[in-house]
Amino acid sequence: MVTSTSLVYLIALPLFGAAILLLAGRRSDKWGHLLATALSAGSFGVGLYQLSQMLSRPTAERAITQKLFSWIAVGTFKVDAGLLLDQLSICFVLLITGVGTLIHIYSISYMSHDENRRRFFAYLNLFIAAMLLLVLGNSYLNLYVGWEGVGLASYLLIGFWNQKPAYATASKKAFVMNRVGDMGLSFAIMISFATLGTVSFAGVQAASHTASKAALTAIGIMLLVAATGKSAQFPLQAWLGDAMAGPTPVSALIHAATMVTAGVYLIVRSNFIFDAAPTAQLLVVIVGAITLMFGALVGTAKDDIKKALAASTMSQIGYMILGAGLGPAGYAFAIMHLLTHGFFKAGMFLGAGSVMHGMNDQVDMRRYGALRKFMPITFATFGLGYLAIIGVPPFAGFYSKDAIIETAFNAGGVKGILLGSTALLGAAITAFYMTRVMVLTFTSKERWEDDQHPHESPLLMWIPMAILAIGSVTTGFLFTRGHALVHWLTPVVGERAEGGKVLLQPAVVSGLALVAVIIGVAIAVSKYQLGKVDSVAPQNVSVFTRIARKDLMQDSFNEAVFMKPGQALTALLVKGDDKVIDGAVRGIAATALGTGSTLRRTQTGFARSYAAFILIGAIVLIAAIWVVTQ
Amino acid sequence: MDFTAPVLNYALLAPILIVLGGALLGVLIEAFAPRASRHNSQLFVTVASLVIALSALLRVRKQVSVSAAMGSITFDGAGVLFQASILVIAILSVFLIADQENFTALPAAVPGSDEERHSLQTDMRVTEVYPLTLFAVAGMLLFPLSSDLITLFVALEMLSLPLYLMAGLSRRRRLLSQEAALKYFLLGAFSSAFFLFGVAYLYGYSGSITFSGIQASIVGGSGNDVFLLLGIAFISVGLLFKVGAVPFHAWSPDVYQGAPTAITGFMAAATKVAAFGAILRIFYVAFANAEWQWRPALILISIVTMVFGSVVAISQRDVKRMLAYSSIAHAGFLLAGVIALSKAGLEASIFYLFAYGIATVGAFGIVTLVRDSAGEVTDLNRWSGLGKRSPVIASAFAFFLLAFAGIPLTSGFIGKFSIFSAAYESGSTAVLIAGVLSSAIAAFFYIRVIVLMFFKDPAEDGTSVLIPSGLTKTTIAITSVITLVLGVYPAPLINFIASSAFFIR
Amino acid sequence: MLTIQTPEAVMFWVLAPVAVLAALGMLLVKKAVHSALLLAWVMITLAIFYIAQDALFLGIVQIVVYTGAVMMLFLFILMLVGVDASDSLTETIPGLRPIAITAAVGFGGLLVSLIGRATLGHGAVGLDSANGAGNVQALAKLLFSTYVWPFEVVSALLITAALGAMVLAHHQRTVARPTQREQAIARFRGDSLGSAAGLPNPGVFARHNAVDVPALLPDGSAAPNSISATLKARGDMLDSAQFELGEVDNTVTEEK
Amino acid sequence: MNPYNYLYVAGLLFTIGAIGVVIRRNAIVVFMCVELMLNAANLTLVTFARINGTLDGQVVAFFTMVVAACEVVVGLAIIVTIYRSRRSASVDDASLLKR
Repeated sequence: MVTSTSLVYLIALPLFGAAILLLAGRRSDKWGHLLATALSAGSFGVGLYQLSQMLSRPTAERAITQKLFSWIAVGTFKVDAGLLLDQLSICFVLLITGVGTLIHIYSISYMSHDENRRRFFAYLNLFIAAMLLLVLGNSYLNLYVGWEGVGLASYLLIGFWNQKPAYATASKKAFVMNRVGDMGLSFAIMISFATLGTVSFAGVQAASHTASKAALTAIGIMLLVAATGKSAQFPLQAWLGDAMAGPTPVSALIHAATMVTAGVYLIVRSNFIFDAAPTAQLLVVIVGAITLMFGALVGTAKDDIKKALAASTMSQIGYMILGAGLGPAGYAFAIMHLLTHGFFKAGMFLGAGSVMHGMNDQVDMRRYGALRKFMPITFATFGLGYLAIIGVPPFAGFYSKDAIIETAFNAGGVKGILLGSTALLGAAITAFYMTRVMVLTFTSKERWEDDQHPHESPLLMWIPMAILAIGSVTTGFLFTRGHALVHWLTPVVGERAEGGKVLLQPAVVSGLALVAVIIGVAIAVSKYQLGKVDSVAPQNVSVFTRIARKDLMQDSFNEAVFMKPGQALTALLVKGDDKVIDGAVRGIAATALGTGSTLRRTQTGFARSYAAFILIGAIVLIAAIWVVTQ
Repeated sequence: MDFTAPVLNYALLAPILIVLGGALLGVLIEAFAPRASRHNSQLFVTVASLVIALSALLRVRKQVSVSAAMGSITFDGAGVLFQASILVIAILSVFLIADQENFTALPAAVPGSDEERHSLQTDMRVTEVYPLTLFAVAGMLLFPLSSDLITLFVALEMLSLPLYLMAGLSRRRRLLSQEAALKYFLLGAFSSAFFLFGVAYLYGYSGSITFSGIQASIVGGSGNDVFLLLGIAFISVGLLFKVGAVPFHAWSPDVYQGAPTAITGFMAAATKVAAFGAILRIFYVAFANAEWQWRPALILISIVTMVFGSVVAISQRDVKRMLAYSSIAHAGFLLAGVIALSKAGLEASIFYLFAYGIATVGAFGIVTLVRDSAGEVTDLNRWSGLGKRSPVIASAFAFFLLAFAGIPLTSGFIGKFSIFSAAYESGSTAVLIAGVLSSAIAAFFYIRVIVLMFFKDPAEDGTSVLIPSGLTKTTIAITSVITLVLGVYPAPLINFIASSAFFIR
Repeated sequence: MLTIQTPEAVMFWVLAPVAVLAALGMLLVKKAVHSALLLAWVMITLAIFYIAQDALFLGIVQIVVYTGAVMMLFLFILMLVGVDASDSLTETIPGLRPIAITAAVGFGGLLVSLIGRATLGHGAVGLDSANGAGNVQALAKLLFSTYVWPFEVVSALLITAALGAMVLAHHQRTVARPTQREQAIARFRGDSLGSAAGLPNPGVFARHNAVDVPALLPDGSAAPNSISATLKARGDMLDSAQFELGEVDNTVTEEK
Repeated sequence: MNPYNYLYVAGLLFTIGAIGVVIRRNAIVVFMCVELMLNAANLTLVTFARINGTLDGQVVAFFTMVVAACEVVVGLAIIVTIYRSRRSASVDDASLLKR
């Protein structure tokens, strides 16, 4: 494998920025944001340079490594702090630094009134560095460092506006749920170390051919737990909605484009484990399928624009996880959807930020409406992202999502049909709720109060949105030309099995998907564009009466056939989300706290009762030793 | 009657003797030097003797001997590592102890009396803490090297008695401090009675009080093992008391809270190293062949200790008590290294002890700085918003907490990882699971404090951070740097430990 | 091989129950001083046991050091704290006593039953050969050769103990004791010359010569110093104003 | 008679000492109970010395006496200090540190 000495700069640049901004303190208030943006862009530049270098080498030599130093050496166990840049990580590097830089630029303007803007940029740079470490580490242990690092940066950023207690609670909740996932990762690392004797990707890959299936399954399941925590997948999904408390650029960068996709990265990176452990792989698929439906249904019920987008993110990552769980056939598509999603979802979040910027931080979509007229650029960029996410050809989402749906259908047997139909249904619901967002925000009637003065965002904010919108339009097309991305990733994720039985031809799937999208859009348009929306006084203009009546009929029909059960299910899921999962988290915390308080009572303060503990302890010790001696 | 004169290898005993010499010099200074010059000369003598002892130790670090003191101590690689860790921690702690604000001016004065007020006004100080610290350090240096039960017992008392005394010398809240001393003393004496009873049974079992003699009896014993099990159980009570393992832990929160903070830091860090050094030696050398007898009991205690410490720490409202419970949890983690009973376990334990000790001294050093007009503020609620007022101090504290939690890029992560791996390798899956679970629980309360410091508004009751004195600043800076370096680039230390971590018999 | 002679057995069966009873009594008596005396008795019994078991030196040390010095120290402290104080034996921590008794019974039972099960690979050897040259000589040989290191280290422990006692008990003067010269100056340069001639005796210049009535100073004012501090503290001091002459100002000026 | 009988006595004395530490409230009496435990350990040591035919046990017992003397000095100093502050030598009164 080719070694390099320049990989470290990818990480060093943003890390340096974070250090400077934090250490220099208020002195760097004036120029801190510029430095941070420049360093992030510099890192992107290094990434581009690495890509060009990589392209110039033959396929077999594209992956390069850099050993930084020998990190741990306990007995025979050696872990180097080393970096690995291959075809998979370069995709992430460019996504992270590219989108990251755009969001830096956007934040310069978005955060310009915040007195702690410098600190915000320091955290952003810290996040970029940690995320790069996550995708560049050459072993699970190095990945773990980045994994914890992005966690830390994410808590700092979610809790950035910590004036409100709810925000601190949100970051705490995110912490607890992520902690469960982190435990999964640390278990996976330790099991891997104990059974395979190594934790580097190359070592585990080599050992996975000989290792027992049980051990690999255990590692796989633990990795999946880790992925569900970080990527907000069922059943650890609840934190993502609350994480929207953070500033909107953070939501765009961390909770849409990069950090939450780390779980997908982890699974694709560990393809050799999942390929050898079908049980774990099946679990991955199930988690993906459940989450994509779950997120989509939750998305239909949210009125908060950011929470609706967050639910959508959850659902889209469900697609990716589903793709990653389909084995070599799906890894590349999972990554492709991840990349396209990075563009359109980040763009939409920035759009949402722009809307909030124009609407005095109002987040309730029921208080929007007709913003198209006031924010044409935001409307355009958001609209392009919208077309991409619902999968209208030739926008990016069409290519990537259809590929996953198609692969799901062709997974074979009942499993394939089930997964395919779920994915298809998910696509319809996606179309519905995204149209709802679009309509409520931009095209329906004005529902905001008189003191709102919607206005377009400044240049620095809309340029990143525009660039991301261009990405939403073009990337899908680019990635699929001549199966470019699939071929690109093949050395990492393995060859697709050719010649399997094909259930549905690509054209059929595309057709079905389009029908699903059209149904979803139609329902949403009829209900929200043409129908009444709460908090708006009904306007009894006679010309529209008939149409309104017709709508009413359709509504009744919808309600009876689709909406009622749907609403009930949605309500149930949302309730489950809030009460059960939330309750579980709170329950765990409360139990720990309660147990702690109860046990604390043993600390009576009386030296004599402490002596009694010692006496009883001695008895237990004697008895325990005696029992085994017998 | 023939009598052969004993031979002592003074080069190998030099570290202990130098520290004891420094202590005696300190006593003489107390007796003869004028009061005004005592503090500075004591500080100088203390630091100098510790540094000289460390260099004397490093000079002989490659030597190995079982007969350095007629078989009473064993000088080997692991012993050198323990002694070096203790000396480094002691030097850093002395810098904290040098801050006058920690200690009462006149211990004999009744709290609240005129005499106390006068003594505070006249700027008196208890300079006796320096020789006491040195005596304790000498006992700690001896403890992990002892290879017979008498020396072990004498060393145990030698490190304990000064600590009992120093626990009662706090400047503020003296009633609490004296109470801590009383509790520590009574329970310590109680547990050392158990220890001695164990010594008696081990002697009865093997007819010898040297570790090698006991080991030989276990291998070739002809009777049954009842006296052995009694001996192991009772000795373990004494040793586990010192490290604060459940259910012998109850003293530690109270004593940690009541004692002067600098002493708490010293005690928490250095005593753990010394006591675990002794535990490791006795279990690895004397009891290794009776492994199947004591291991299940120790696994039980280890798991209970780590879970108990982590869970109870959550509900603590006092920073010193929280650190006490955290140290209980860490005792449980460290017992995993004893259970491993392998070279990897020994190496991991030594690394963990050093890393934990350093971070502990640093954390308590920061606790001494957070004050209001009435002295240190240990109520966690009043630490809220500290990050806004003193970002550097709060960040350093947060960093130590992350190290305790075992977050990557801190020394704690490497320590936890290697110790749990060693335990798992030796077949203790339960310890691994309990360990990872309880470190996840533990992370909760560490992060809670971080959230409190950075994400809450400052309390409006005048809690402020003192501008640290030069020495305290040095300690905090050095401990932070070591904690960071050991997390990022621990390989040199790990290699050094690997090359010299062994016990000879 | 060791055989135990009848006299030792008789001694054991007489003294051992008494020792255990005395120890139990130590738990049950109310007064700490009685506990101390019972403990001293247990220790003396143990000394006899030591001597019976060929540990002559230890037996003597037990009496001289333990019973003689350590127990006396205990008694001394008891005197300091109040020898008459008797403890209430009612338990105040709920649930502790049943737990303690159960634990103790369990502990004792476990211990005794385990000792009963123990076997060593050999019978009791006896110390006849080890003590061949005399118990003291043999001990000394061990102490000054094999165990010379702990023996030396124990000296550090003794110093620690002495230093510790000093730290906690020694009252350093916070203000220098006034010299005679300073006292004299204070008397003559003070606010008044009232006490220049030394402290007045009670009853002088008074119309009443009881010890609880302050003397009057030459200027007619009352001299509180003339009353014993004890009487003053008890409040048994009469106001000399009630015996005043009328034309002189003799209001009592409280001195601090 | 079997020399093990001494071990039983020692065991009983140790137990009595241990329970005394738990149930007595006067710090001085508690401390005396600890001394009783140390004495019981010494008796065990002396008995084992006789059973094993070596003098090491007696040496340990001798050291114990010295160490115990040191402990007594320190312990009583602490107890007296507490007594002077609180006018009470009860271990229960010293229970402000808790939870």
